[in-house]
Amino acid sequence: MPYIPHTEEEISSMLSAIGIKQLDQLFDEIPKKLRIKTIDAIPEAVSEMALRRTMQVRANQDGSPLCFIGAGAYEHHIPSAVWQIASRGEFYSAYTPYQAEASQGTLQLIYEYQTMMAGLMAMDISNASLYDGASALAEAVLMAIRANRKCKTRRVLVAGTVNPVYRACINAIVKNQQIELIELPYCTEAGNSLAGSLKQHESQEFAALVIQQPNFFGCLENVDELTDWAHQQNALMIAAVNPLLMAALKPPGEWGQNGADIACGDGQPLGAPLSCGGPYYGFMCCKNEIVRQMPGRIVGRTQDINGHEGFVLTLQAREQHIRRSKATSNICTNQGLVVTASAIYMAIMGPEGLRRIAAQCYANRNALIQAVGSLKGVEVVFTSPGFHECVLRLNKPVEDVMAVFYAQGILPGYNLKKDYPELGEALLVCVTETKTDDDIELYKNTLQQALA
Amino acid sequence: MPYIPHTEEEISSMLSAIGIKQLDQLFDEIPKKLRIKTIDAIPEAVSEMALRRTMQVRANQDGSPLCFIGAGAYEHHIPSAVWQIASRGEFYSAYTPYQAEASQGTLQLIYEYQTMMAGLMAMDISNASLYDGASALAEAVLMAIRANRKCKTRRVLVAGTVNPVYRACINAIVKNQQIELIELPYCTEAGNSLAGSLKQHESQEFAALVIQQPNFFGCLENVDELTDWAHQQNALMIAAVNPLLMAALKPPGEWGQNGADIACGDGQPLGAPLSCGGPYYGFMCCKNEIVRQMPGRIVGRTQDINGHEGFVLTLQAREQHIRRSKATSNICTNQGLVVTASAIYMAIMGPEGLRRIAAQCYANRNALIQAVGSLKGVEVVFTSPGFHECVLRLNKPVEDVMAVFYAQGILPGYNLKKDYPELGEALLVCVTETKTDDDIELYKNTLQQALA
Amino acid sequence: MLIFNYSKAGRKTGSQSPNVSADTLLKSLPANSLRKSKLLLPEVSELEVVRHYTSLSKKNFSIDTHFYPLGSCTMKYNPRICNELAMLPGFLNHHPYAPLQFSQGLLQSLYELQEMLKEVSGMQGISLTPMAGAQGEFAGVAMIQAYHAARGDTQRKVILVPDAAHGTNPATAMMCGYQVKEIPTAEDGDVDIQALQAALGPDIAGIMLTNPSTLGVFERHIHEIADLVHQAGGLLYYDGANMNAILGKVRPGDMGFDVIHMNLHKTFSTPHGGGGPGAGAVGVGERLLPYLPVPVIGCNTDNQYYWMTEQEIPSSIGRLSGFMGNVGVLIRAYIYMRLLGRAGMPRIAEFASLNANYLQAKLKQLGFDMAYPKRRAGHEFVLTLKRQAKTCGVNAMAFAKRLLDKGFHAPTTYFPLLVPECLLIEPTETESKGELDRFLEAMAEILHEAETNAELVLGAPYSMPVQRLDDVRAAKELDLVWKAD
Amino acid sequence: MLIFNYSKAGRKTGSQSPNVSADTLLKSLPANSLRKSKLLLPEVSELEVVRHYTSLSKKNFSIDTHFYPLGSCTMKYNPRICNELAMLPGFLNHHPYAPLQFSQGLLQSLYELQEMLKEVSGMQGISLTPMAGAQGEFAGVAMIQAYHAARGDTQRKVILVPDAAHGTNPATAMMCGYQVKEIPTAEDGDVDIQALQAALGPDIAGIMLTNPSTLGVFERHIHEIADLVHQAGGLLYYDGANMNAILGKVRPGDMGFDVIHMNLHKTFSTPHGGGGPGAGAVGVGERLLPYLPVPVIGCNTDNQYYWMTEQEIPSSIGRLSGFMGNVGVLIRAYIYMRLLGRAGMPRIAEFASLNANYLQAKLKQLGFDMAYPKRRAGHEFVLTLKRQAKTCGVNAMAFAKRLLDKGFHAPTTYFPLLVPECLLIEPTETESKGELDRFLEAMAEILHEAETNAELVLGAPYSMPVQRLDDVRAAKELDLVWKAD
Ligand SMILES: Cc1ncc(COP(=O)(O)O)c(C=O)c1O
Ligand SMILES: Cc1ncc(COP(=O)(O)O)c(C=O)c1O
Repeated sequence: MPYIPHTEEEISSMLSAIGIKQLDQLFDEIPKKLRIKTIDAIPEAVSEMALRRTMQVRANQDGSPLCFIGAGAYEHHIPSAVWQIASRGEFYSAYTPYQAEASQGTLQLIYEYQTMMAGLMAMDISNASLYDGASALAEAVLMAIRANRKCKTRRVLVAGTVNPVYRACINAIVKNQQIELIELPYCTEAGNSLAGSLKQHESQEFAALVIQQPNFFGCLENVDELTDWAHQQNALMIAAVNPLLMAALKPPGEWGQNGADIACGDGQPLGAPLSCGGPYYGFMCCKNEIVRQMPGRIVGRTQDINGHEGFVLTLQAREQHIRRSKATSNICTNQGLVVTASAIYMAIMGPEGLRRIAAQCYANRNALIQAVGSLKGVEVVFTSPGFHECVLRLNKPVEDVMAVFYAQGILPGYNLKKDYPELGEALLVCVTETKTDDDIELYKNTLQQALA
Repeated sequence: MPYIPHTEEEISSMLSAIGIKQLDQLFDEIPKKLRIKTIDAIPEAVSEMALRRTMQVRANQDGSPLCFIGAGAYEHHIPSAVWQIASRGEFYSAYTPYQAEASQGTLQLIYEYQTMMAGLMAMDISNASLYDGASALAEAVLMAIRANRKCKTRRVLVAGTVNPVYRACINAIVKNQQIELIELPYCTEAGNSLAGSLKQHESQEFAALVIQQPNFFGCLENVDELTDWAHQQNALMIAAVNPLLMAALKPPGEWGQNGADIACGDGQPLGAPLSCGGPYYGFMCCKNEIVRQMPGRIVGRTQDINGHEGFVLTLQAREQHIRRSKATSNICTNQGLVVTASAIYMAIMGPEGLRRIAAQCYANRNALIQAVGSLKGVEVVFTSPGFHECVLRLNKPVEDVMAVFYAQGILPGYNLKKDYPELGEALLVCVTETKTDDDIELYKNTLQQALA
Repeated sequence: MLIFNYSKAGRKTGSQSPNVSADTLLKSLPANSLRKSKLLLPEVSELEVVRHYTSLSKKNFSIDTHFYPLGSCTMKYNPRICNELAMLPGFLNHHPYAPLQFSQGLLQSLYELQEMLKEVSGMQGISLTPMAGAQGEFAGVAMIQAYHAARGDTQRKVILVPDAAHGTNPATAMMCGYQVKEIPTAEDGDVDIQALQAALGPDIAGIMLTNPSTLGVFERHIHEIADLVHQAGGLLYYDGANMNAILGKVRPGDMGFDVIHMNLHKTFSTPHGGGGPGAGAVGVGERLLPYLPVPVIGCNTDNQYYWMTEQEIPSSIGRLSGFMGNVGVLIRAYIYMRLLGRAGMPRIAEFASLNANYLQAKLKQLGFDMAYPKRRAGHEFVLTLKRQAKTCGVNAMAFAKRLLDKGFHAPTTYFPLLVPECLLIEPTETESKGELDRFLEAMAEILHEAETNAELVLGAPYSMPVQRLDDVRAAKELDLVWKAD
Repeated sequence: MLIFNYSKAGRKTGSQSPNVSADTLLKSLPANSLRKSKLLLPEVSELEVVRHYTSLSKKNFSIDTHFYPLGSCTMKYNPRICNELAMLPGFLNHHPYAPLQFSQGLLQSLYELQEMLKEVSGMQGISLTPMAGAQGEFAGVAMIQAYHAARGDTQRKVILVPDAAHGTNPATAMMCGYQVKEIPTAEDGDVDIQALQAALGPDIAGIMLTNPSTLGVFERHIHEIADLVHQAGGLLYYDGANMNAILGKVRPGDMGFDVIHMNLHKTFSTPHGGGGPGAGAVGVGERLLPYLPVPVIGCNTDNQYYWMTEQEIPSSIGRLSGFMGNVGVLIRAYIYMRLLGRAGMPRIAEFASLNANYLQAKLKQLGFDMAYPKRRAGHEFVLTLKRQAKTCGVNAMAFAKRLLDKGFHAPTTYFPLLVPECLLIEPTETESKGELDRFLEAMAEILHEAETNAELVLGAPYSMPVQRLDDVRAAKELDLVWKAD
C-alpha cells in the first residue's frame, strides 16, 4: 500500500478499538446510494520507477528551446543554493506557520523577506505574498478602493501598456464588485503612457491609477509625472513593477513627490523558474497608513515571555479566518515556498549582484536592438529606453517568421497581434542576462533568414 | 571574489592585526625563487550561469542510451528520497565524525547501516565502508592473510569467475607484499567454478579462497561446496557478493557448514547511481573472531555520562591515525555519503522490497535469455542459473554487432573478448529490474537485425 | 540573528552575477529613471546564506520531521518522487507561452490530471487554474454568479454558508459581490435543515458546503439539502478541503453539487511549503460548464493537446492568473495520483478515516470530550477542552503548545468557531499506528499534567527556540520590516 | 530511536518495488541457493524513513550549519552548484563501460581537470583514479617502488616520514611493503636536517613530506631536502592535503617533488559527506610518468577523448579500483576549479592564510600559546594547551568539547602527535571575519571558564544530543550491530 504504513495486525487492532469489524463500516453514516463502486477512469497505479521514465520522456519531449519570450515570465539564472535550501523538508513540508513557536524558521524568513521586498520597492511595508502578479494587481485595485479616503468612486484608470493578461485578470476578479476599469492610451512612438491623454480624465474621479514599470513593451514609463498627476487627482498610485529591476530603476516609493501608494507585481524574476507560468508569487508593498487594508499574511517581530525576539503572524484581524466576510481578501494559502526561495535568492545576489543582473539585461536588450535593428524588413517600434523586451515590426506575417525559428529550436518572442492589433506584424522579444552574444547573433541570423 | 567574504576594510584590519601590510607577506617564509607568477593553463573563471550551460551541454551530449551493460555496475531504480536526504547539508558537508557528540546523526546512521549490511550478509560485523568493491576485495585478501592463524602462507586462490578487474586490482594492491594469487579455472559449460579442479590444489596451502556470487558471468557458484572445501584446507573463505541479491540468495554467513569468514563487495547496487564508475563503496563484513583485523572505520554504540545511548567511532587502535605503520589499512576517508544513501535505500526498500527487486532481476534475465536464445546466430553460453547477466556467443564479430546497437542508442553489453578470449565472440548482457518487456523486445529485434 | 546582521558593506558575491560594471552599462539611461537610494539587501557570502537559512529551517516543525495532525489541512507525507519529477529541467524551463509543439509532454500530463479529477469528483468539467482553495472558491462562486446572470436571474444576492464554514467561504462570497447568511449547525453536527428551509428563497444564489464538514462529520442529509436548494433556484458549492475523507468512496457530483474546488495541496499531497503554493482546481456540473475559468486543457481529435481560452469558452468567467496557475503544483498532484492509482484513491479515504476514528476512540477512553461523540469521524474530528478549561484552567491553546514540547505539532485550535476550546485533529492516512500511539501517550500525559500541575502546561512550550510569543505586542507595536540602527 | 524500532513485521513499502511475488518468480531456482534466514532490514514506511533520517541529520554539525575549523581537513564551503551539475542525469546515468561516442562530454571534463591539476601542481602527468588521499599515497609510493624496481635498484626498503606526518603516510608505506623510519622535527617546526642526513642511505626509497607540514608551517629548507634525498637516490613524495595553503603561489613540482597526491575533497572543495567519498588524484614528474595508475584520460589528435589503459601505459602500477575512481567527486572538483579560475587559485591561498594568521595573532593576544609562535601560519596552525592542562586541569579535549556548546565545531585535537595538548586550527578562506571574531570570543570565554570554573569546561558538552560519550566502554563492550531483543 503505497505510503500507507498499516500492517494487517494493526488494522484489526485499530478496528476493534473503534468497535467495528470492517474498514467499510467507517463510512456507514454515508447514504448507501451515494457510495460508488469504481473510478474506472483513474488508471491503475504505476511504480515510481515506471512513472519516472514516463515523466522523463514527457519532460524531454518538450525540448529545451532557446527562449526569447518574456511577456510576464522571465528566464533568469537561479543560483543552485536557492532551491536546494528551499526544498529542505522543514520548509517544503511545513504548513502555514500558525503555531509560531514551532515555525520560527519560516516566520523569520518571511520577516526577512518583507524587509528585502520593502527595501527593493522603497516602501514601508510588505506582505508575505499573494498568488501571482496578475491577481496581486487585482487585489491592489480592491485595496486602493478600500483605502482611498479622499475619493469614494469605484472607477480605476489603468494604463494600456499594462500586461493585457493582467488587465483581463483584474477585470475577472473585480467585476462583480461593480468596479469600472478605464484604459489609458499609449504613445505609439515612445511606447509608454501618453501623458497628453491625462488631461481628458481630469474631470472624472478615480480611486487609483495603475501603471507598469517597465511596461508590457519593455519601455520605461514617466513614473514621476504619472504619480504626481494621480495624487493631484486624489487617486492612489498603484505601481506594478518588475522587482528585480528595482535594483537599478527608481523604485515605487520614490516616484514623484510622494511615492506610489501600493507597489505590486510578480516575484517570479527573483528566483522562480519559468515552470510554465507558476508557481510564482504576487508581492505587495504599501505605505504605513494603509497597512490595515493590505490583503494577505503579514509577519511581525515580537518577544516571548522572556523578552527574546520571535516572530508571529500578525494583523490577522484583516484576514478571512477572523474577519470572515469582512476580510480584506479571501486569500488563505499563499505562495510561501516561492517566497522562501526568493528570500534566499535576494540574499545571495545582494544589492550589487541584483543591480548587475539588471544592467546586463539592459545591455543585452540594447545589443539585440543593435543586432536586428538594421536588418531589412525589421523596424524597432518604440523609442523609449527599456529593459528585457522590445517590439519589432516585421515585413512578413509574424506567424511565418516564428515558424522558421521554431524549426531551429528557438522561441523568438511573443506575438502581439491579438493584444495590440494596431501594431501590425509585431513581435515582443525578450533578452535577459542568460543570453550570450552568440545567442543574439543566432537570433539575428535566424531572423534574417526568416525575412529573406 | 567567489566564495570569499572579505571586504577591503576587513582585509586591512586583519592584516594590521597580523602586523603586515600586504597579503603577499603571508608567504614571506617561502623561498622567493619558488614563487610562481602565473598559472596560465588554468582558464579564467566563469560564472555559475555560464558553467551550468556548458555542463548541461556536456551531460546531454553523452545521450541517455538504453543500457544493457553490467559487468560490475548495475542500473537500478533509486527512490528519490534517497539522495534528497543524503544531500542535506548536515550529511553532505560534515567531516568524518571525529567529534562524536556533534556527529550523532552520521554515527547513528552508520551503526544502522552496519546492522543492515551485517543482516544482509548474515555476518556478525560490518565496517563503515571501504572505497569500492575491487579495493575492498584486495583489503579482504590482506585481512585474511593477517587473520588466518592456522595457515601462514601468502598464497590465495581466486576463482577465475571473479570480475577480472577485481582480480587486477587485488594484484595491484597486494603485489608489493609478496602475495601470490592463483586462479581457479571455471567450468565452460555451467559457467561457474570447476569443483573438480579443487583436488589438484589440495596439496598446496592457501590463506584464503575468493569466489564471487553471482560470478562475473551472472552465474551462481556452488557456494556451500566451495566454502566447506576451503575450511577443510584451513583457508578462510572470502565471499565477494552482490549485496542486493542477498535478499534472495543464500548469504555468505550461511554458506556451507560454517559460513564465509569475510564478505565484501560493491555497495553500488544499494542506492548509488552508475555515475561512470564512482563514487560507489566497498562493504566488508566478517565474523566476530577477526574483527580486530578489519580495515576501515567501525561505529559502536555506547553511553554518555548520564547513561544515555550514543554512538562513537570505535576500535580505532586498528587504524592508521593511531597505529600508524602497524595499522590494518591505510584507509582514512572512506565513502561515507554513499553509505548514507545506501542506509536510506535499504530502509525504504525493506526486506520484502529488496527481495522483489532481486526476483524481478532474475525474471528479466530469464526473459532476455528466452527472447534471444532461439535467434539464429545466438548461443546462450552457460547453463547455470543466475542473476542480472548472461553470456551470449554470436556468429558475427561482437564489435560489429555492438555498432548496430550503438547506432540505435542502445548499449548491448560488455565485450568479453579481451578478458575471456576462450569464449569467442562473447557478449555479457545485463538486465535489471529497470528493463521492461518492450526493452527486451527491442533488444531482441536489434540483435536479430545485427546478425541478419 | 537576522541575515542583515551578517551584512558587511562592500562585500561582493562574485560567482553568480555577471562580472560587469553596472554603472557603466546603465549610464545611457536618463538619470531620473534610476534608483538613487541605497538598496537594503544583505551583503553576505553564499556560505553565510546557506548556513543562515539551513539553520532557520531547523527551527520549523514539518511533516518531514514531526507528526502534524493539523485539522482541515491534511498534512500527509509528500512523496519525494513528486518533487523530483516536477523539477525535471524540461518542466522547470518551460515558458508559459511556448508553442504547442514544444508543450505536448506537459499538456498531456495536465489534461490527464483534469480527467482524473473529473472522475474522483464526479463533475463534468475541470479547470486547473485556481492557485489555492480560496481562489477555487472564487472561481466557483463567480460561475454561480455568471449562471444566474446569464439567465437574467438578477435578484439572487445572497450566498448561504453554515456557521462551521471555513473563513474563506464567506470572504469569497463577499469578493464576488454577495451578501452572506449563516446557517446554524444542529446538535448532531449536521446542518440545521429547518433553519436552511427558512433561509431559502428567491434571493438565494447558492450555498457553500464542506462535506465531511469542518466538524469532521459527514452531512447525512445532503440529498435533501441539494433538493431544497435546487428547488429554491440556488446552486450548491462544494468546498473540497476535506475530500481526503471520501476519496473514491463518494463523489460531490453524485451528492448533487454543481461546482466544487479541490485543494490539491491537501488531498493530493503537494507540499504546503510553509504556506503555499497550493492549487485549487475547480470542477463543474453541466450547468456551469460554459463558465469555467480559462485556460483549460483540451485534446483534439489528433491527440494534440492545446489551451482552451476565451475563444473556445466564450462565457468563461475569465482569467484568474497571469498564466495558468500553479503548474508546478499540478504536476506534483498528477504524479501523486498516478502513483496511487485506481485502488489507491479509496484506500486513502479508508486509512485516513481509520486513523481518525482510532484516535477519537482512544482519546475518549483517555477521558477527553468529543464535540460529536456519537458521530463517526471523517478523516478528522473535534475534541473540546471546555471542561478542562473550567476545571483546571488549561485551555485548548495551552494544550496545543504543550504538545510541541512532546514533539508533536499541535492540532488546529479554536476552529470551527462554534465549538468552544476545541482541537480539530486530522492524523491523515500516512501516519503509522505507532506514531498515533505515541501521540495518545502525549495527550494522556498532558491531561495528567493539566490536572496536577496546570502551571506547567500554561507556560508551555519550553523546548522550542522561543517560549510563548506575545501576539498582542506584535499587533500593537508593529515591527514588520527590519531597520538598521 | 533506531530505525529498527519503527519496524513492524509485514509492513509493505509499495510504491518502489515492482509489484510482483518474489516467491513465484524465484521458485525455479535450486532451493539450496536461496536465502533461508529472515532478513533483518527495517519494515518501515517511506515517511518514517524520511522523518528518521531527516531528524538524524539535524544532530550533525556540518559546514552548512557551523564554523568547522578542523585542522588538516580544509572544511570550506562546498558550492551548491557543484553538486547540482555533478548530479545532472547525463552524468549520473553514465555506465563506466559506455563506449567513447557516448562519453565525450564527461571525458572532456575529466581531461581538462587533469590539465588544470598538472598546472597547479607543476607535475608532468596526472591520474585521477585514487579514491582518497590515502589511496593517492598508495599509488605514489607504489610508483616509487616500481621506479626503483625497474632500475634493478632493489635494496631500497625504507621510506622516511617526519614524526609530524599524518598516519596514512607510514600506513601506506607499510602497505607497499616498505619499512618506515621517522625523522624528527626541529624546534622551529622544520624537518631536522641533520637527522635526515643521518638517515639517508642506499636503503632509502624515498621520503614523504607534507608542505606546509601538518604543523601548519612551510618547510623552508625544501630545496636542500630535495637535493639531499635525490643525491641519496631516493624520491620525494608530496602529501597534498595542505595544498590549500599554497595554491597558485608555489608548486610541489617546482619544490623538487617527484610524485604527489592532492585531496580534491579538501583543496577543491568537494564535500566530505560525513567521511567521504573523496578523490586523491596523483601527479608525477617525468621519472614516474610510465607508472601512473590506469585509467588516465587521453586526448588524440582529432580531439577525441579516450581511456588510456595498460595498453598505452604498459608499466603502470595497475588499477586501484573497479572502474576509474570517484568520477562524481572529480566532476565536482572540475566545476569548482572552473568557477574559481586562474585568479581564484592564488586567492584561495591568500585568504586561507590570512584567516589562519589572523586567528593565530588574535589567539596569542588572548593569552593562548602557539606551538610555533615565531612562524607564519600556512592555512592552519597549532595551539597548545599544555599550560592550561597543567594549571587548570583543562586539557585540549575539554576545550574542544566546550567549543561545541558555543556553536563551533572543534579543531583537530591531539594531532600532530608531537605537540602536547594541541589544537590544529584551520579556518579556511570561506569564513568571514565576523565568524572568526565570534570564534575568538568563544575561545576567550572558554579560557576564562577554564581559569575560573574548570569543572564546567570538563563536563562539556551540555547542549548536544548526548553528553560526553564513553569511548572506553565502546571498545570494551563491543556493540557494533543492533540486535532485536
Ligand atoms: C475547509 C477549508 N476550506 C477552504 C480552505 C482554503 O484553502 P486554501 O488555503 O488553499 O485557499 C481551507 C484551507 O485551510 C479549508 O480548510
Ligand atoms: C596530511 C594528510 N595526509 C593524508 C590524509 C589522508 O587523506 P584521505 O583522508 O583523503 O585518505 C589526510 C586526511 O585527513 C591528511 O590530513
